[in-house]
Amino acid sequence: MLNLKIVKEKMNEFPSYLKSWVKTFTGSLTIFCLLILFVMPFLSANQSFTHVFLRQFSLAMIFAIFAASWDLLTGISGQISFGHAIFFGISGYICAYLIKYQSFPIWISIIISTVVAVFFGLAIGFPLLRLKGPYLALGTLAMSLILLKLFLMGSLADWLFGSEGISALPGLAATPVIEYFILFIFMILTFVILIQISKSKFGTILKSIRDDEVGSDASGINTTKYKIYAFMLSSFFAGLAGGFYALYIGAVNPTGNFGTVLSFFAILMASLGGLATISGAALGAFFFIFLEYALIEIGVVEIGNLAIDFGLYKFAIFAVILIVIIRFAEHGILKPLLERLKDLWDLLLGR
Amino acid sequence: MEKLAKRIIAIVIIAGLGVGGGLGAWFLFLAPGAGEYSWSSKDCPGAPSGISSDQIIKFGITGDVGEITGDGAWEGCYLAAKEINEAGGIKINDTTYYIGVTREDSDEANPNLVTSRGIAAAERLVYNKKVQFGIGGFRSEALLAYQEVFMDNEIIFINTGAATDVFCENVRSWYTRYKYFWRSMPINSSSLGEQIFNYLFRLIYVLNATYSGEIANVGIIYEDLTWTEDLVTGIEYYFGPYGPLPAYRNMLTANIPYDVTLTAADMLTHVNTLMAADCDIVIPIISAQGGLMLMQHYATLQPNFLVVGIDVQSQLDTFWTQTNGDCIYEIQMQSIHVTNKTPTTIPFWNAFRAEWGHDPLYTASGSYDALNFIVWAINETQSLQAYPTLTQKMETATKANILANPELFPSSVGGLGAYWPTTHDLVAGYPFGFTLFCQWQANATKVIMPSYNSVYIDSQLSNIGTLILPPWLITDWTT
Amino acid sequence: MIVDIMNMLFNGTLTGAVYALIAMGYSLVYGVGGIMNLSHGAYFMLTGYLLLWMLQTPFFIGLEWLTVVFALIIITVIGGLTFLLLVKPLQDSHVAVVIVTFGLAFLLEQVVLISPSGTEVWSIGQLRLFQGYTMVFGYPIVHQYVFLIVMSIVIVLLFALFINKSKLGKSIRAVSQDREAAGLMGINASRILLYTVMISALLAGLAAFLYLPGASLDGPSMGWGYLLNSFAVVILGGMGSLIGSVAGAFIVGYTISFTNVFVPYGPSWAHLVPIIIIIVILLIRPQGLFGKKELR
Amino acid sequence: MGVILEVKNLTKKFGGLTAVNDFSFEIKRGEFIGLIGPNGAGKTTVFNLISGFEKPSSGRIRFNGIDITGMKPYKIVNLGIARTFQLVRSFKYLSLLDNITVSCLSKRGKEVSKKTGTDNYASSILASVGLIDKARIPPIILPHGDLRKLQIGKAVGTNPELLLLDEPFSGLSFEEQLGITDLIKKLHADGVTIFITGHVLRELMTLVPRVIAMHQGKFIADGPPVQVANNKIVLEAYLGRGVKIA
Repeated sequence: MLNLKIVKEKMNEFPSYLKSWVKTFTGSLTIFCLLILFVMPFLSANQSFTHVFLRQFSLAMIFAIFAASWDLLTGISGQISFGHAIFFGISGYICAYLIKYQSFPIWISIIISTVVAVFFGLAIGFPLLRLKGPYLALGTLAMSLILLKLFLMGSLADWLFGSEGISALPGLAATPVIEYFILFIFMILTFVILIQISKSKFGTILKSIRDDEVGSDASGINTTKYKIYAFMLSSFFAGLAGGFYALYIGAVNPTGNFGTVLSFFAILMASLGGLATISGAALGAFFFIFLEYALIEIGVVEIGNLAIDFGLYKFAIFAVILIVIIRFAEHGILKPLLERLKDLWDLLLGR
Repeated sequence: MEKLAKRIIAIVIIAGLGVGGGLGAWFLFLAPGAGEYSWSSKDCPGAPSGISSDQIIKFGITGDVGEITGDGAWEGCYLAAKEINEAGGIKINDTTYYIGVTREDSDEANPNLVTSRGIAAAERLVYNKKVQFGIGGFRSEALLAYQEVFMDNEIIFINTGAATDVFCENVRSWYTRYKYFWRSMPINSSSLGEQIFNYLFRLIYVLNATYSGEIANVGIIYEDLTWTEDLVTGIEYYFGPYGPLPAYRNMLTANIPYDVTLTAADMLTHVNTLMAADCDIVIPIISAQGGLMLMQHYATLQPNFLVVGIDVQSQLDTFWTQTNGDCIYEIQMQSIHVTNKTPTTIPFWNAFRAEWGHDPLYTASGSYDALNFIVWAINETQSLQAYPTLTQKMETATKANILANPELFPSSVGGLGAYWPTTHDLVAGYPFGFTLFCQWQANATKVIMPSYNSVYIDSQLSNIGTLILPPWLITDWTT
Repeated sequence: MIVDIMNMLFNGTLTGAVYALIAMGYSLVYGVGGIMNLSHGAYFMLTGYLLLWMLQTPFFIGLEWLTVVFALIIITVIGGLTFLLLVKPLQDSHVAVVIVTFGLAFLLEQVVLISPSGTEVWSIGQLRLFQGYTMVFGYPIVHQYVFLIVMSIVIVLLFALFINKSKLGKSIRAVSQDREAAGLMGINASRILLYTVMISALLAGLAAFLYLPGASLDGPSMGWGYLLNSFAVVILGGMGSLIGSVAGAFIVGYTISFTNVFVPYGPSWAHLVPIIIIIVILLIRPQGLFGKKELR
Repeated sequence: MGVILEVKNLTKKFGGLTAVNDFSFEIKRGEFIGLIGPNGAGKTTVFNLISGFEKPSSGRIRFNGIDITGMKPYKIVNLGIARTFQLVRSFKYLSLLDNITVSCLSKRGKEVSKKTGTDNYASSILASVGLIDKARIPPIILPHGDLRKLQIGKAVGTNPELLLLDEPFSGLSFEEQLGITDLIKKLHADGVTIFITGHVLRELMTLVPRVIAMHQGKFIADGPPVQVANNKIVLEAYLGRGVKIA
């Protein structure tokens, strides 16, 4: 699948490739965003900034990785998953268990838990991939609910830690700024890898399976094999995000790590940004996290006698925004946004 | 010409976007970053206007906004702060301080818990609002995650809702880190178990004496979650074949753990199972909607058993309307009711009702006590330093010290406040942390049951009523 | 023993009757339009709260039956609006429909949650039409639930009659079999779908009216549990198959009650069983027990 | 000129309906052969059985001496049988080039494309089907005729020895049909064995030297087109029983 020679060639032309990419509109916009993200932690040393605001960025980055992994599986490969929290949660639990009860170092725990998530991807993908479309969606949803309920049971608490899970884990890093940069690097890595995959021949095959599985089969592609690859790759990054999330929180518990709501977070973020774009997942995640942040920040607004507590109504407001966005921008907000911006930019330059 | 116009429009739009984006960025980055939360009189209920931020002792309350337990914690703290501020605040080294209270939504009562929201709430309190003390917490798994933020910053945090033992075990096992953690409500789940056993043993004894040994079987029905585990193990032990009290051995005939997502039809099945197992007393250990369903079917089917146990929803005064009166005859544990658990309990109860228009939930009395306890320690030490000054002062509130000199310690509404110095947990047992057993009786009245001196000394408490058995039960037991 | 068996049978029938009503509409919408309506559970929940709110309003004192009429009308209209405003424009995209209906369900849940009675559990026992119970073989049969079961059977039969005999029913069947062909026959498929979604919402509302007065409002998130078990029912019976969803509902009902009664520690596993059913059925017979065609 | 495909006693039942009934034939390497029969005769089912999209109820299919009965479709493709579908199928959000690229990434496709590079190979195929100027656009906006060409291109991408073309002319205008015919002829000239179905006799008659006729799942005739066209049973099958041919 991977041809070393081609990779070498690509590496050789990398600088020029990069140069031409930077010159494109999306390229320069991406660089601009990355630069902003890079300088962000240096803007203020205020605790309120580093420990509250930056941490929201870190959270958004974790969810960006998670949502991008979902986008690879569903947006690119067309395998609808409603149970992505399986990998997220399993990895978080393994990571927490290894650190807390086996005293493994943090990074080794993350690596092991991610690998375990991949095995789960294999184990769950293998039987479930016979299903198509909404059936697969329900199958994965059911799988995640089974895990959730098993982990929740008080009578199994001796084995699965019960509803209270594992707590008092060390943080990912000593300060939020270091944590921010670790996640920043991993987010960039994830996105570079996932975008490259989606653009590669391998990605083309995955997309062909999404568009027409029978046709792909007729083109001599072993679709099952590629779907399992997609499942494993996706669960790898979901697992990575899950491990980071466990350490970000410092604890794991069934609802918080296996909950259906997390699977839906991934779906919402990825589809807000735009399905099959990968980078849309990042936009969706940041939008999602900061909308909530902003609504809490706005707090109570009094208009005449009417007091609207945006903090309290945040989920209702969020639901409305979600419905409106999906209703009027079915393909997410990233692509249309970029196109409009590009049009404006071209106009500005007089093109 | 047209091109130029378009270009101008584009410039305007991009400028507009830039300004809009800039404003948004300013709002998001700078507003919370540069200007921290500014405390003022509006955060200090009952305080005079125009006090400066330095004069405020800042309390942060975590909990679910718009949900009964979280609102309870807030309401209790608010009332305590208001009373102190209206009384003129507190003086530390001749400076007058007022109590400021603020809350953040940790969303912890959400069935779809998102742990990061609790963390974010705690971080906002600690880093943005710079609170000096924390109060609140209700859902164990959420609190387990976000308590770390307070511990990291060496801020005293008093839990007022989560009963799990693990929190205070932390204090014992890792004192250097968790010494800032305290619990003011409820008593831990092991002690809860102890109290319910004491009461049940006595109740069964009394009933058997009255109805010539009719009580032969008990059943339990509980949420299959971690918090019920110890209680259930206790019940299985005491009423099982190897119990220490021969009279109560082999009484347990039904043992029903259920998944919290049960429906009313499932509950109907369970009630029938309990009836088929010939239970005479059923012990629910329920925090969620199961209690309502249980009592609904109880009212319809009029089964030959009495319900005695834990039903968190039933602690609320609104439970009667919620169940349409179906909760009648249910006996359940609750931390606080209109009785003189301590001299301040009834005044607190009345003040709370006057302020908020409904009865206080256990998180309300717990947070009221928590705030008063901290303020007492501040007053006594004339210091705001969490460790060692305040912590060590608070640790003097031991059982022995309070019993010896009760007047030296702050009054508490939930029972005499005493905190085991090694675990910072509430001392269980009369007259410290103990629970009341209350029965719903006709006309939406909730009556405190005599505990036959098993949990509390009945003669010492006011408003103790009498146990009323359902008529069908009396018929069954007397014939 | 006989009591245990009665317990299992009666509760299984009861659960089955409720799920039959809820799942039938859900399955119908999927079968006719390929729409996976995640707000279906929320309709059920919302009807309950609509009833509660109206019962709490002084205006309706003495007019309790009117609340039912209003609640059913409102929920039917909400169902219709869901289709017209949200589902219809997005029909081509599976994921978009799923997300938008999820968003709606979430919104309804939140709206109920921030309403004054949203955070607590409630009984709407005032609407119970039958009180008391009768002992049969030492087992108490609750009259209200008998009423529910009978009504459920009647509604299912009427519904089957409606689908098979009425003009609208025939159009619905035509659209579900072949949308394009139905279009050629002059049937406005989109209008038929609208009716289907409204009917499904009405069925969910009816289920709520029949079941909740004898049960309880378990909080705004209660719709999800019913939605999930409807999945199990529909997967078991085959998507789009009405007989299948009725049969599936009773199978799920009996499985749950069997686990509740006869399996040690069963009650904590009872709601895992439908999910395990989903997985097993999906793996061995993806078209369901009664479904004919596998939907793409 | 060995036998490339050997079908023996092939039977396929759907429930009570027998779509293909005891069907046997052979195709020699390099042949250009047609399968004719009226609508519903079971032609597409035969193709589905050969290409593995359906499993036969009984009977054997051998390709180059290898038993491929019941093999998975992609494995059959990787042995050298490619097919097109009667209803056009395409990867609708991929560019035409990528549509072809997918085939070029199959096992046999890779063997060829290794030398020239996948992109070059895919472009050359796209050029050969005459769609190179539309390489970057997705197929959703293509006219029907181009979609048929794309189909053939996708099949060719897998570097087949035997190409099964299911109704390649249906729904096309006369000019479009000519284009496709040229394409198929060219492929045949390149040494690909071609097996083609059609329900309109006239289309195939001029194209292929040999046809097999089937009706209601049964084999009825085999031979040069003219001979088959005059076969009484074939005519009856097409025109209905009892019709006299003057």
